[in-house]
Amino acid sequence: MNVPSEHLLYLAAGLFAIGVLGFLIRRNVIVVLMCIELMLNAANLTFLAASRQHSTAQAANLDGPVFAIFVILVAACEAAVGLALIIALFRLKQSVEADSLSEMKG
Amino acid sequence: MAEILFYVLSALALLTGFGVVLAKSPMMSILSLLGSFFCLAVIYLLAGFQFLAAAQILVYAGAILVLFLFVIMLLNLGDMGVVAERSNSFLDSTAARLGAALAVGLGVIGLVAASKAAFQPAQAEPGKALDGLEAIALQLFGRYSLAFEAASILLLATMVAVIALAKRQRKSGQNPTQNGGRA
Amino acid sequence: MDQLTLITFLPLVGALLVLLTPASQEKALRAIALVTTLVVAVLGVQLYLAFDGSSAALQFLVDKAWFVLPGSAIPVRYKLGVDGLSILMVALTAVMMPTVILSTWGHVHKRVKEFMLWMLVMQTGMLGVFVAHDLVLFYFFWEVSLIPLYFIVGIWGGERRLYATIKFFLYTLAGSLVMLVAVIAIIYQFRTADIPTLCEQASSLALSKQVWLFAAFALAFSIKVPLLPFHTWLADAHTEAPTSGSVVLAGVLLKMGTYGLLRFGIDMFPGAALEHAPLFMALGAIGIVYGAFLAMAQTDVKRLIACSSVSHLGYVVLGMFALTYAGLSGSILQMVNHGISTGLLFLLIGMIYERRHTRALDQFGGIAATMPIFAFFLVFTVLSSAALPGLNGFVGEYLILLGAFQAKPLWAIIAVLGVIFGAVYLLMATRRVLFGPVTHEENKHLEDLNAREVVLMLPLVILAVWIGFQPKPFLDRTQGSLERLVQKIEVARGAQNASLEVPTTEESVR
Amino acid sequence: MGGTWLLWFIPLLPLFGAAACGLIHFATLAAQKGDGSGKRPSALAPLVACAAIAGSLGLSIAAFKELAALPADARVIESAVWEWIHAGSLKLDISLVVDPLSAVMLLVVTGVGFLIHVYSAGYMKGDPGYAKFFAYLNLFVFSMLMLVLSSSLVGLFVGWEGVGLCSYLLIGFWYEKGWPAEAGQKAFIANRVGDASFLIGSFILIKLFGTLDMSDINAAVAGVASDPAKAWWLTVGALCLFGGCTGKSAQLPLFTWLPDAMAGPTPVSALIHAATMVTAGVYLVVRLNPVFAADPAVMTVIGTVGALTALIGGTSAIFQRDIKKVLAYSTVSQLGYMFLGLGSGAFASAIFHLVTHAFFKGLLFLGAGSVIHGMHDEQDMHKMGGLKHHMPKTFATFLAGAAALSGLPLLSGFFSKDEILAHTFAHGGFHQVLWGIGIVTAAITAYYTWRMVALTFFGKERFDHHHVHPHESPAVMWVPLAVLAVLSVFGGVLGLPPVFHVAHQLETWLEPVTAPGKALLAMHGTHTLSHAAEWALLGLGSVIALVFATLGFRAYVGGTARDENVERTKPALADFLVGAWKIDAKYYAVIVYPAKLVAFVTAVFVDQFAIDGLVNGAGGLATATGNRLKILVDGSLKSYALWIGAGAVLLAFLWMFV
Repeated sequence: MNVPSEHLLYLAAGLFAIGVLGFLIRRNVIVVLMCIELMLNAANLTFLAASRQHSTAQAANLDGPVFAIFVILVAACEAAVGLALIIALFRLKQSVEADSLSEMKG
Repeated sequence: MAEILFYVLSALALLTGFGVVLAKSPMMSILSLLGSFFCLAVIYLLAGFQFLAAAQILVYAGAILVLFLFVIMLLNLGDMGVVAERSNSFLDSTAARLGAALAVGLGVIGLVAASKAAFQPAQAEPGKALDGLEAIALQLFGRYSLAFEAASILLLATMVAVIALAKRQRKSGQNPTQNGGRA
Repeated sequence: MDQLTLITFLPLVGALLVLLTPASQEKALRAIALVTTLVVAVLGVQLYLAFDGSSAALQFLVDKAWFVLPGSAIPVRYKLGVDGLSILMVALTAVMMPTVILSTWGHVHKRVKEFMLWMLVMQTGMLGVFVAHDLVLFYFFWEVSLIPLYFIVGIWGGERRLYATIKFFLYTLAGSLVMLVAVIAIIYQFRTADIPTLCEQASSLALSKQVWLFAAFALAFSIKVPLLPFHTWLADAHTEAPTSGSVVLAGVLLKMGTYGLLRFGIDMFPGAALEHAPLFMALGAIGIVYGAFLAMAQTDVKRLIACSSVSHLGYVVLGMFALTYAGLSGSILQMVNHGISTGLLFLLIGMIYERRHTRALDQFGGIAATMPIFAFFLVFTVLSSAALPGLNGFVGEYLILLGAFQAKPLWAIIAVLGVIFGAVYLLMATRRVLFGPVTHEENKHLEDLNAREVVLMLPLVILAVWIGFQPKPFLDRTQGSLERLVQKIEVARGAQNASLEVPTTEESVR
Repeated sequence: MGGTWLLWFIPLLPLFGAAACGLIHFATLAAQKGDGSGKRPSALAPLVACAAIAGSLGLSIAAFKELAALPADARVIESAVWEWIHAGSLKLDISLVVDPLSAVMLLVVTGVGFLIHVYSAGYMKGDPGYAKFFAYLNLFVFSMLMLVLSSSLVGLFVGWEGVGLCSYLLIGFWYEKGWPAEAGQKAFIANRVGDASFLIGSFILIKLFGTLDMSDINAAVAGVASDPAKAWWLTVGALCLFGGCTGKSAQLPLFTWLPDAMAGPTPVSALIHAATMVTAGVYLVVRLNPVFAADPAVMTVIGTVGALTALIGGTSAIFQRDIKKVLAYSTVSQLGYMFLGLGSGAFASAIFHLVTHAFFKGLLFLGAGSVIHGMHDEQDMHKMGGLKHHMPKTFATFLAGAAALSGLPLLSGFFSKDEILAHTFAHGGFHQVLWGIGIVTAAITAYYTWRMVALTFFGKERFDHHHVHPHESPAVMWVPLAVLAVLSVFGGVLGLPPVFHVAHQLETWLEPVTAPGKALLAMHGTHTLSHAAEWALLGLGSVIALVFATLGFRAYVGGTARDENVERTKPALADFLVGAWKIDAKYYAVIVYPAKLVAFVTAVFVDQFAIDGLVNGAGGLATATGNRLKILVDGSLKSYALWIGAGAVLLAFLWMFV
């Protein structure tokens, strides 16, 4: 594939913007979590694009993939904890709306 | 050939991404997300990251999204049940405009930043795997061994946390509100 | 393990033990804290005895790589050491803590575990401040020592403890943050965090830059001391703190401020210190008289002593910024003296408070008749605080006043007024507590001091007499470092005079 | 006295005695708590205390003998050095020095001190603080010995403040009554005012001489005084030191504490407030005589203060009813005499008067104490009278003391006082005015002394016979009286005037000490008196003493009518004199109350309102701002994310486009 790395980055930016959009406008916390996953994927794509850019024909740059692996790991943890929290929230409020979480009010 | 496939998949990934945000039912969101992840996996593959592509499918599509699915079914949210009754819209109207503006802003910044980067053409040989399994393994257990171990601790902590959070307190079962609060 | 690491972190080990002991085992908790502090005290005395006062170098030096500041190549090192400016403070901190811990038998009855924990953590912080010779390490210890007192006053304090803690915390935190700015600025300016190196190099900085850094450090430490306009937190914190908290606050924590002024004000920026010495001398001298007047008007004994602290610390600052050998050595000794005398005063007031549950002066009177041993110790302490020759206070005050007189006679003369007013408020309070007829029924059957209370005061009483009669060994410990410091000041003075003379020579050329 | 360490035992013995007595006191308290029979341990205290002083006295005599054996110009014994404060180049070391001056003081302090200790054993018997009393007394003697023996001004200051402390403790000895504690406090603070001045004086001396060793200073004065820039500082320093003397020796303007100090037990008044401590100022001036003599203006100030104090003290004594108050004002007055003499350069005469005054005023105080003891703690002379039959021994000895005080011819007080007056007269100029004041005061002294004798021992018995049964004091009390009486009568032989053609023993003895000061004074002219003039002055002194003594005695031998008459016809005058010219009241109105007001205003308005107000105001401002900004923190997850995102966008824009 001879696509320039910028185009990978364009895609990443687009995905990230969509993730932000969803994060901000959706009320359902589960969807909000999904949007976070989307943003993390955008980040992964950026890492990989950078790694690809810095690889030469002789030596591959492996920092990108390794970071991506860690990101996937963190994403898994985040999803697990996030979903557990959602369950707890649902028990508490009978709702999964983000607006019902306003205990942090100053 | 591969280039065309990339652009098609990119467009698909973005479209399904929008689907995640705009779908009314969480179930549809999940499915859109799944689509988006598949597209990305193929893009990884095209870009030369075979292991990552596999991981994307296995971990994201196979594990994480299934988890989401379970929760949705567990809480019986498939058709927005409870939520739909409470609000007129699945979108938060007050934040929607600002959020949209912000997302557009971020997107523009990302695009501009990427275009300003002025990369050299990629040096890597197209089609050759960049993340050979052995090379990745050497990195993970060599240079990144400490991070790797830390990650295992993180996983353990997550496990404990999730159990603690999701466990139903047996003692005061009569009041679910309190229960949830303590759990 | 090296000596300084041991002495600094032993309290932390004790704290760990306390943490592992169940909260219900109050006796064991107290024993752990006491034994830990006693061992530290022994180590502290050993350190003091092994210290060579004639040398200006850092002794018992520990210097290990720690980490590199991210984004720069500046190394942060784990560097501990003592010199003549800090040895007395280290010894004082080590020796005072067993007394403090022992005094808690009488007044800490709730949440003993946490109390001991905080006390031990605080000791590590305080010792660390005095031995750290890396700026980042110093700042770390500085903050560590700040937090425990917040809890000690906030949990075990008096009625208005919340007001007092918030005021104390915000005030000192504001100072710390100003200091943080200066710490960062100076580290990046010289690309090192090593305090001795900074002390050597900082004086080469242009005076206009020196002044700003000096001002930031001086502000932070002046709040901690506290110097005149920043003193209002002290009275509230002292009044509301439990006895042991007051003792540590007066005995050691305030000394961190004066020590900081000495190390980071004078040693690091001699030029700027010289420039601003008149201001500090004025604030010190006015603080002496002002604090005395405050004390005279108080009706709460503890608040009275807190105000007297303002007065006494005025002496320390006055002597320090006289920038003469006599003034500097007097002010170092006076830091110790103030710790001893004011610590004893707080202990004694705590003991009477435990019996009468009041600190109002008009609730006492004639107690000398019912509590003769208490009366003996109180009169002794008051005399030590009022600088009676033959007791500790005199030596420090005399040297300070002499040093100030050599530098600026006017401020010395104003400060001498403090000698008079000091006697006035101390004797007035003593008379109203101890003498006269017993007017309150409750005061007729007070228990005199028990063996524990006498024993816990003895180390300080002995030190008071010892320093009074034989101050030479104590002063000798500071000799080498002070000679170095005075020489440095003289160099700065020379530079200042030279810069002052330049325009006049130009004029004469014209 | 070969071993120089031995000299240290002169002050240290009483210190050990004090510590022992303190322990005995606490042992007594413990015993009382145990079985109530706590009297036994305290009986040891006087033995220990007296033994300690006796030891000091013995060593002092030995030192004196050794000193006398040395040639006149080498009469100095110095002890091993105690390295006290070393700060850089400044070395404040203390050693003990016995020279002719300190030898005299040593004998007075230990000698009179010993007698008073013995007397106290009887006087304080039965007091609950018996052992404590001796602890304080011994501590006092220690401090006083440090004061007179120290070679260095700072060592002298150790003793100087130490005696002040003991004075404070002993005046407030009966603290349960309240007012003695207040009197002690007043004494300490008045002394502190003087001490502050003393401190400044010592700083000036360090500035000028670089040392506080008094013999070094005395040797260097002449050099410093010839340098005009330094001479000015020397004058200021001398005045500051004299300021210290006015506090300790109860001179104007700080004398008001001494009359109040009579609240202490009578032996204390005798030892501290008559014989020893209050003369410390005189000792200091003589010890540093060149410093004071360097500027004649300083000498004139000293003489004037002395003369005025003598007059104020003397006049204040006239109408006092409290026997101890009479003696207290008399002491103020006599101390004024000593300073009058010092002001004329009569250093030896001042010391001579100091010694005789220690004898006769100590005797009078002890006699008064014996009277008070016998009268069951009655001090008002209007309620005494006719006591000569009841206490003949006290009466006889008291009479000797009174005769000496009033300067009746050939008694000790006569010679010492007339010597001072003669020197003042001879000094000429302004000092002759001072001499006039002195001679008036002499007349007043004779008058009030014999008024006191008449009111106490003669006339009708004005006390209530049902309650008061006057009795003679035990031997332990009257024997010291007798010893002092002998000394008061014959003490004059120490310094017979030149007209008797006998060498003035004390002056010759003190010559090595006073010579430098005299030499400095001689630069401004010497003064001598012809024999004829001297005879005339002696005659005048005798006549005045005899006439006014008779007047005073005759006026009051019949009773108290005279006092009542004055009170009725001239109440303002009586009030003015009894209140010591209202100086003390002025101090309260002008200094004490305003100071308290200032303290209150400082604490409440300046500190709480202004400074703390600013601090809390800053806090309040922050809180108010926070309340305004609180809207932004509405608790909604979305808005937090929005703010974070907005911040990120802003930063990104800044990074990219700026």
